[in-house]
Amino acid sequence: MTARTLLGLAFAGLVLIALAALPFFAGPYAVTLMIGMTGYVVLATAWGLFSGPTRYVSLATVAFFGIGAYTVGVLSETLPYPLVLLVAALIGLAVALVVGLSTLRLAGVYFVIFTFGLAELIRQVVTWYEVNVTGTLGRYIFLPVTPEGIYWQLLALAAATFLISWGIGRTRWGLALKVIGDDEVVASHCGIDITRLKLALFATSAVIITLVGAIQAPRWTYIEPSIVFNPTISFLTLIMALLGGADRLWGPLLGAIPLFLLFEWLSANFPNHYPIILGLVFIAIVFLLPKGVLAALESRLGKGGAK
Amino acid sequence: MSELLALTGLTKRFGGLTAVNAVSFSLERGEVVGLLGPNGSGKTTVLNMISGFLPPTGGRITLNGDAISGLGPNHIAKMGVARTFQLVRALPSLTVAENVIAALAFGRQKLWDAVARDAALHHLSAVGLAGRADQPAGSLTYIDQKRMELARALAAEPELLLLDEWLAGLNPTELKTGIDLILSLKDRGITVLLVEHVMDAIRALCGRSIVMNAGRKIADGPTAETLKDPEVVRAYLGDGHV
Amino acid sequence: MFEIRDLSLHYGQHLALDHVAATVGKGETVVILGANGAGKSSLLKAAAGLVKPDPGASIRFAGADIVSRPAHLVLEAGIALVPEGRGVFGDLTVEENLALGAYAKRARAHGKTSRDLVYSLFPKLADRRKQFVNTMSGGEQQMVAIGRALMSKPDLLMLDEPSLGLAPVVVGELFAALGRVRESGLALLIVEQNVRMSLSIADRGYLMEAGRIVGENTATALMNDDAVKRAFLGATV
Amino acid sequence: MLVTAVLSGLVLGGTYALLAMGLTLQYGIARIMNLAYGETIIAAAFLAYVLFTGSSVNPVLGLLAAVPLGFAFGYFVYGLMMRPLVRRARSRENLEIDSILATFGLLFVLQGVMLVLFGSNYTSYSYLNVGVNVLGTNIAANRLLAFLLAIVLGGGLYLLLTRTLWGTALRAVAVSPGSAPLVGIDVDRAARFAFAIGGALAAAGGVAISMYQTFTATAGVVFTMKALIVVIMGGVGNVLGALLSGLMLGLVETFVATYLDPGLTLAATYLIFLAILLWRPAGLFGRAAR
Amino acid sequence: QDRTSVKIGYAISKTGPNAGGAGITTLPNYQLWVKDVNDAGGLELPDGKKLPIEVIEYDDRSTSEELVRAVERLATQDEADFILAPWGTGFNLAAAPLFDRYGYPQLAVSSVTDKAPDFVKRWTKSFWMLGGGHDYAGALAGIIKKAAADGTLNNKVAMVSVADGFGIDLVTAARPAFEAAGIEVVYDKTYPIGTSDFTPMINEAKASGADSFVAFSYPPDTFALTQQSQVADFNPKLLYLGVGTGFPIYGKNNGDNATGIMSLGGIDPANAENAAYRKRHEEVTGQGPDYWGSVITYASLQMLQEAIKRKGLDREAVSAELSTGTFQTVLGETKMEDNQLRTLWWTGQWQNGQFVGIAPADRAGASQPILPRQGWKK
Ligand SMILES: Nc1ncnc2c1ncn2[C@@H]1O[C@H](COP(=O)(O)OP(=O)(O)OP(=O)(O)O)[C@@H](O)[C@H]1O
Ligand SMILES: Nc1ncnc2c1ncn2[C@@H]1O[C@H](COP(=O)(O)OP(=O)(O)OP(=O)(O)O)[C@@H](O)[C@H]1O
Ligand SMILES: [Mg+2]
Ligand SMILES: [Mg+2]
Repeated sequence: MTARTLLGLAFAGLVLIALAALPFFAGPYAVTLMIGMTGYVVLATAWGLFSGPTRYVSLATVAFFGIGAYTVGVLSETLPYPLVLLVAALIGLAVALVVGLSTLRLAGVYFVIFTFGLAELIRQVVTWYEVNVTGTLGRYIFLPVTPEGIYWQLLALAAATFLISWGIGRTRWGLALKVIGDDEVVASHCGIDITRLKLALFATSAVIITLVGAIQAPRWTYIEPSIVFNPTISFLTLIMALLGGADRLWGPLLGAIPLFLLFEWLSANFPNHYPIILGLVFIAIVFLLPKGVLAALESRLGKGGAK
Repeated sequence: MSELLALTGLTKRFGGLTAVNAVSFSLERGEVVGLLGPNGSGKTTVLNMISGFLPPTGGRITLNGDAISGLGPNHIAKMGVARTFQLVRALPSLTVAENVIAALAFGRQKLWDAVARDAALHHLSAVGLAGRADQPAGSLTYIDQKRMELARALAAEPELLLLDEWLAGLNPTELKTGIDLILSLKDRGITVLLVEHVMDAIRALCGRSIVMNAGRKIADGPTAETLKDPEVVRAYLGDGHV
Repeated sequence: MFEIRDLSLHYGQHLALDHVAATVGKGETVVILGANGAGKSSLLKAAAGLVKPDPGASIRFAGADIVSRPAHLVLEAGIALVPEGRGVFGDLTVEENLALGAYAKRARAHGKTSRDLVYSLFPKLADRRKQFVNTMSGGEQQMVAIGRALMSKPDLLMLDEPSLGLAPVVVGELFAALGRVRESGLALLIVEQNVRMSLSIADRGYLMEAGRIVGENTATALMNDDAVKRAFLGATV
Repeated sequence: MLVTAVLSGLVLGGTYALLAMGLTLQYGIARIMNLAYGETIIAAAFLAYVLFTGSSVNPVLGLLAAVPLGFAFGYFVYGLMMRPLVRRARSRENLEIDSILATFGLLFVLQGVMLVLFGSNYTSYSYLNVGVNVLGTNIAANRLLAFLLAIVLGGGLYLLLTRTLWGTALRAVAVSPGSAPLVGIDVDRAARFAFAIGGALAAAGGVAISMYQTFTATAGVVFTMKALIVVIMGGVGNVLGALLSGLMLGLVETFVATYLDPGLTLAATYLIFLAILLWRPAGLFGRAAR
Repeated sequence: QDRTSVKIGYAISKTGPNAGGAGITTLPNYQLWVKDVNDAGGLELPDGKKLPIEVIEYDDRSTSEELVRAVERLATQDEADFILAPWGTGFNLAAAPLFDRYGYPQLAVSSVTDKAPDFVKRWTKSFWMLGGGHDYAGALAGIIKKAAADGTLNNKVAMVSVADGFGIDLVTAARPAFEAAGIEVVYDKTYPIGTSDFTPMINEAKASGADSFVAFSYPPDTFALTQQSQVADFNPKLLYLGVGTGFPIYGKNNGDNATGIMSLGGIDPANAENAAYRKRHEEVTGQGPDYWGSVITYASLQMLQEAIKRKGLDREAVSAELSTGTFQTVLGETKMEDNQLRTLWWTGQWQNGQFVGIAPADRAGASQPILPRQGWKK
């Protein structure tokens, strides 16, 4: 490890500590805001982990998110909290492996819509099961988790996600992913085991997303499939990551934070014209930042000499 | 000399079309062999099956005596087979060096970091791309991309190299350089199976050639002889060509 | 008939063509020789309207300035290109590719006769008319590309390395066919590494180097030029 | 029972097919992944509603207004928003991402405008809601109309795309836009037309469903996603595929609801969809665009 | 300090799948009430002073997480004096812990839950004002039982329900209620949200031999069921359809054909205040109120207004007053029981162009059910 990497890590550590200390200085609304924001940062980064380099655009985000939330809904009364999270992660992993294996032959938009269909299928199956087997639909979550607790958990998850993403980028696996993204045929002829690599990465990304759902669920007290399997979550995640630049470590973060704040600001100030303004801003962004936020920043900085 | 690659009764069907029909031949270690035949006779398909890109419909392929038919390309690559593609497949969003490092990192030696970069630069200069390492691969001309593809194939330190019309499109000067390059591979003990339509190159490089027509093998022997075979002349070379 | 003047072209910072001037007369066959990267393909692409040259260039064809026309209108004017890498419609059948060749207004009326001509030049295509082009061998695809260009009834046909990947027998047939096509009054502009073959059917040739035209002569003269011999005809092997 | 199930399945599927065909053109040929597609449908539905309740213009006549408007809207949107994106795109993927992002914005704008104009209420009216006896089964005349519209438009488009040179040119643009100019096709114009026809089809679909389905200003996404499923199942750019897979989905839903459990209809839809993709990763007819 | 206004905030689904429901039952009433109050000079405080209402409005975009954040912002950033409840059972539950934590009374109208008695213990300032599935199901069972005893109907019911919180709550309550009433459920299926074609279910129900058809459905489903039953000539003697039957557009679209159709809610047609409210609602918001939750939403706001008048802006005191006080509202005299509103119309029926309450039959103002309902007119 070079001195620069160490310095970078130390800096990241300091930022993390500062963020973790936030609830002691800022009010409850700030914590709430940070929960939402960190949630999307993790979702977008985890999404970019798989979809960025491989360019498989996944809309299955909410499937895993919902699985996480539902697991908490089902088990929160019966198991201790850490175990519930563990079980959620394991279920997410299992589903991810099945999904990953079944999607291997799909490419492009077929993959996109397949993953969307999958999320909806899972939602339908959960609904049907609840209706016909357990005979209830909504689930109550009365866990004694404070907003601060949720925030810290998400922050830790964010740190872990960045660490994983950064680590992959530095190893040959990072290169392998870029190769896969460009041309799978070449990748396999270079000796890369595409199947295994894609599967491992998809599973990692899915487990992280599952955990986001599981960690956030206690905030809503009550969950039902239409709440936790809301496809908007998949769309927002995708949009944020793409906007920031999904193939770079910090890209999704730089998409998620400004977009999240934009949503927040617009819905606070223009509750009646929110969609119109949001849409226009969105179109403007696409036209003004053609390569994503991070690339735009980089070229700015690049002109200033530092890269 | 010992046998490196053996094909027995290799067959590939696409729907109703039999692209490769019960082809058998073997390659000795260190040989440079030409695989010739009219367009659409199944040469590329044979290479595709050897490299694992296509599963054979029937027949068997062995490398060093181990069956490789049906294995995935990544396994076969690790067993020492590398190739170039008839229509170049560069990795356009990567740099030239990264294109080569991809093969180094996942090939047999698994090089990474500075070592890999040094090795990549070495392979690049061997194919005449010294100094182009940090260019995006997409900005190379077609021919330079072919060179890069060869560097990538060589980076895997293959025992068997499959070249699919790698010399096509070179002018005579460049062709000469290309031929010398392949000859140097031969000296390093790499076995080469070469699909090519440039007869000058075939004559210069291949002691032996195999000719296919309509999916079948129609000739196999010393190049000078096969190229005189009346069937080969009729089907492939044309009467004007002697 | 066809005249290029002051044609320069930049890819970003890189100067690919540097004040190129060239002409092709009516019914004339011209080859362009040059090393890899000399800018031959770029020249053809610029002429076809596929890349935009630097301002100041002039490309005149049959009296009209076509330099700023988009590619589809250049074709309409009578210039067809068989590009490097073929540019066929892989997911369409042979038949459909050829039919589209006659999409240009100037060609529509002649669809049937052109098709018969193409099938007689490349009988293999007639056998495979229903096959999807991306499942064909490299050489077969090249035939489709040339056939498709002929379908547009061009006055000038530009070919970028047409013999690339073709079996010797087909190359022979191709040049024979080009020779025949030429008889019908079609002008040809050919970029080709098979210099011997191409010069054998050509009237004139240009030599290109690093984006510039560095020489021009009749085909016979070029064939006997020592420098050309050394660089392109290579009695080396 | 069986006849009834088949007929109502076909009629339901006709709606799906009708809604999907425009999208398959927009995505398959113009290469624009139009997330605002459903909003076009809803806008047309509102138009039909306003015409019907406001000026008592019946929706069949409403089609005559909505279809050209849909075409014009598509033409306009492509020229204004999509063309610059197409021009700057370096690869198909780039364009895909850009068009997803841009039409995501458009989706919100359209939705917002409709919210301002019509509010968020459930909207519905009733037209031709009478049973027509077909082989002994009562079928709603309005749905039958939508079904016929789907068949006629789908069949017509299919013939147009496969039997005419112009249609073949559209497909050529779909498969390799880079090569199309080489044969004299104005890619920009072709894509714009395809996109506009897609808009016209969406409008036709919107008018048709407004006759029997309740809609809200925010319901567009549902239609977009359903249409996408049908498009993907049939194979991108494949009009016949969209038609057949739409009908098939309708049949599946009706059969599951009749013989299994209405609670499983959507699950079955998605299951069939996923199974088909696993079996044929490029959709039912997904090799060539036709 | 010198206040010049009272800040009242709410977060509601203006976009997304819940916007349709919120846009009819909740939002127009919030707007109407604010206008009514401000037109009258503002909210009156115990000292007789009137302060205008300053509205802070957010869109929760039909997402729980957005709602939670918006409520948190209302409470801590905007320091709203009062926060009005969101729309929907799930959303009221998501917001409940926050209302509780920051000490706001929560007048949850649009949420139907049988767990209200538990919730009022957990969140002592929460009020649940639309009853639970058992109430509605029990009332319906009573009506069918009675009509079956008369011989007006047979004792068979065909039943469908939407697979979402509301439909499932009601259907799980209905099954035991019907059983207890000796009613045989001959067809009982659940369908997913978003279903648009009900033909198979209607055909099955038609073939089942039941005189009563019950659907615990959402508005789009309710509209579709009505239309498709007409097409299929399905004429059950008792037709009960879920949410949406009480929407003004339902009466408008179906005209005379609506007559006899039953659903949840209803009004007392003789209640003049209610009639006046309906008229004003239509004038101010441009649309009529629905016949179920709307008037209760408005009444809940009147209760809040009155409690503020009595106790001022002290939320603790206002909550206590809401709990114990008696209020004069558009519903008439209104009072919470154990923080729940229990005097409700459990079943209503379209009669003479109005959707009138028919159960509980012993409640003042109840109309007589008309059975069997007339067949479809073409
Ligand atoms: N799209 C591009 N972007 C950047 N540079 C390019 C591009 N296309 C070509 N070039 C550069 O322009 C120069 C001329 O290229 P061109 O393809 O015209 O050469 P050529 O003579 O056809 O060579 P070849 O024999 O290899 O086909 C080369 O140096 C090449 O690297
Ligand atoms: N995926 C495929 N599907 C259907 N047919 C195919 C496919 N791939 C190849 N073919 C057919 O198989 C035959 C052999 O093709 P192949 O590419 O092996 O020829 P080739 O000998 O390499 O020819 P060339 O010298 O022109 O490259 C051809 O007729 C081709 O059309
Ligand atoms: Mg080949
Ligand atoms: Mg070239």
